[in-house]
Amino acid sequence: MNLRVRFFASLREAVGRPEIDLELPDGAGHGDLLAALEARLGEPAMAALRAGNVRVARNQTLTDQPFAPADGDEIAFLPPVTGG
Amino acid sequence: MNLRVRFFASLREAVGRPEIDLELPDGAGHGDLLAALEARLGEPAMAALRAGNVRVARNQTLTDQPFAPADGDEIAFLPPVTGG
Amino acid sequence: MSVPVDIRVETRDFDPGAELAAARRRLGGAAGAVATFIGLVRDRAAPGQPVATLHLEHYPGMTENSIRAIVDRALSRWPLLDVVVVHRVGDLAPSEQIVFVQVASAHRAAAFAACEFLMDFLKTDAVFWKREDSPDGRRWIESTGDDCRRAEAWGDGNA
Amino acid sequence: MSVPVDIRVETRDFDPGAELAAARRRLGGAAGAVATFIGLVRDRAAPGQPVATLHLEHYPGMTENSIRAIVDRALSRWPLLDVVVVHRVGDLAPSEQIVFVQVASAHRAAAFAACEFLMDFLKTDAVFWKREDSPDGRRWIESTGDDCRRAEAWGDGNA
Repeated sequence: MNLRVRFFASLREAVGRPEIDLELPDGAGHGDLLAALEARLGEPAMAALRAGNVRVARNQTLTDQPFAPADGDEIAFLPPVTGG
Repeated sequence: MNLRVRFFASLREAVGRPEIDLELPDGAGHGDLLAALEARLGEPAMAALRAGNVRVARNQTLTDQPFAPADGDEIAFLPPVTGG
Repeated sequence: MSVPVDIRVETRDFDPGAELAAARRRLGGAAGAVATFIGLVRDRAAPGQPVATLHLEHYPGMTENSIRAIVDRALSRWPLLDVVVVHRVGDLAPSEQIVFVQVASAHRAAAFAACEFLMDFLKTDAVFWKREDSPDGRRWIESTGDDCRRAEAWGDGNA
Repeated sequence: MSVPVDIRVETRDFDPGAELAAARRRLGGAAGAVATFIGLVRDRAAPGQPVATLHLEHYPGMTENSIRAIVDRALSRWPLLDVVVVHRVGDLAPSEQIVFVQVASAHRAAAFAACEFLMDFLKTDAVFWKREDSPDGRRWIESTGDDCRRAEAWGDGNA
């Protein structure tokens, strides 16, 4: 399955890019997604993504972790928001 | 002493004019003012001015009645206000 | 430091965009919040009761002073940076603008509170008289009980 | 009857006067109250801390949806007639306009309350990220405790 993973604001800066595309084997789970991300991004970036205040959106809707990724998913890592 | 007496909104309509000038003898009191008004305006108009919700301003400041009029005073009869 | 306060009672219409632009020219970089209220003439006073025209009357001088007294109370309660109050008088048709209040402050809580405070007391304490002229006749309006309760709720002891 | 709701996230500046004029064209004669809030970029985040530029980032699509969810909560609480929310993104200098909320209703209580509600939840729930770029460096901002308390005070269970 193919996924797009996006990083915003401070996480984009920590990762060093706004998004990456991942290819995971069919049937891959949440742990496989994180492992693939870690392989691509390295540990310092992964530490930022794992911070307690980081929320994850799946296809633009906030989601709890773990979740089962599906082909075509857009996964986004969001630091705490501040509007207005 | 010379006074100007002004009437606003519903009271202007009740009196039939926006203002009148009154000449009172020096030393005239509040009762003399009301008597002079009644002589000029007649009873139906005076009844409107005497209504419990009418406030009186003296020189553009709300005042309690009775008060002692002074030469040059501008006395205004104000129905209940409604702004905004 | 004196806060700019602009109070006007006019027959002509006002331009909220121009009022904001003027305030922004006066404001320094400390202002983070501008709260604004625009009152429009509604097309009915009560259900099923058409209103052709709203007629507003004021007492030149005393009316402006009554608004200034309300603004001064707001200034004593909140750290405001700029205040504009424009109130129209004369004959107004439905959907026309009737009153404008604009308050700037560093933060939004003060701007919102002061703007609402000013409107509440404009309704009850400012020297204006409003008459509805409809096909059914003319009727002078008094402040509603709701208006008085809103003003009293500020606990200012002046309502 | 569907209430007109206009939500926009844009880099370009907005014109509050034009937004009001557009809303007045949409509004019927039932509207008596328009409450508006304009957020400006303040020239300092904390005393003595200069801010050169505010950088705002969003998640296209999700951000608009997050604002729509806030507006829908306001629509379910108050009888609103028209809602506009414009939020800028990109680089903003001090004194620039950053956010605009405009709410029309029949009466002012609902317009004021809904306008403040929208601003409170835009601060805490809308998907934006704000970075202060000053001569001292860059700093991503988080919602203040005060912002979160204000949002929670609405008792909406969603803060």
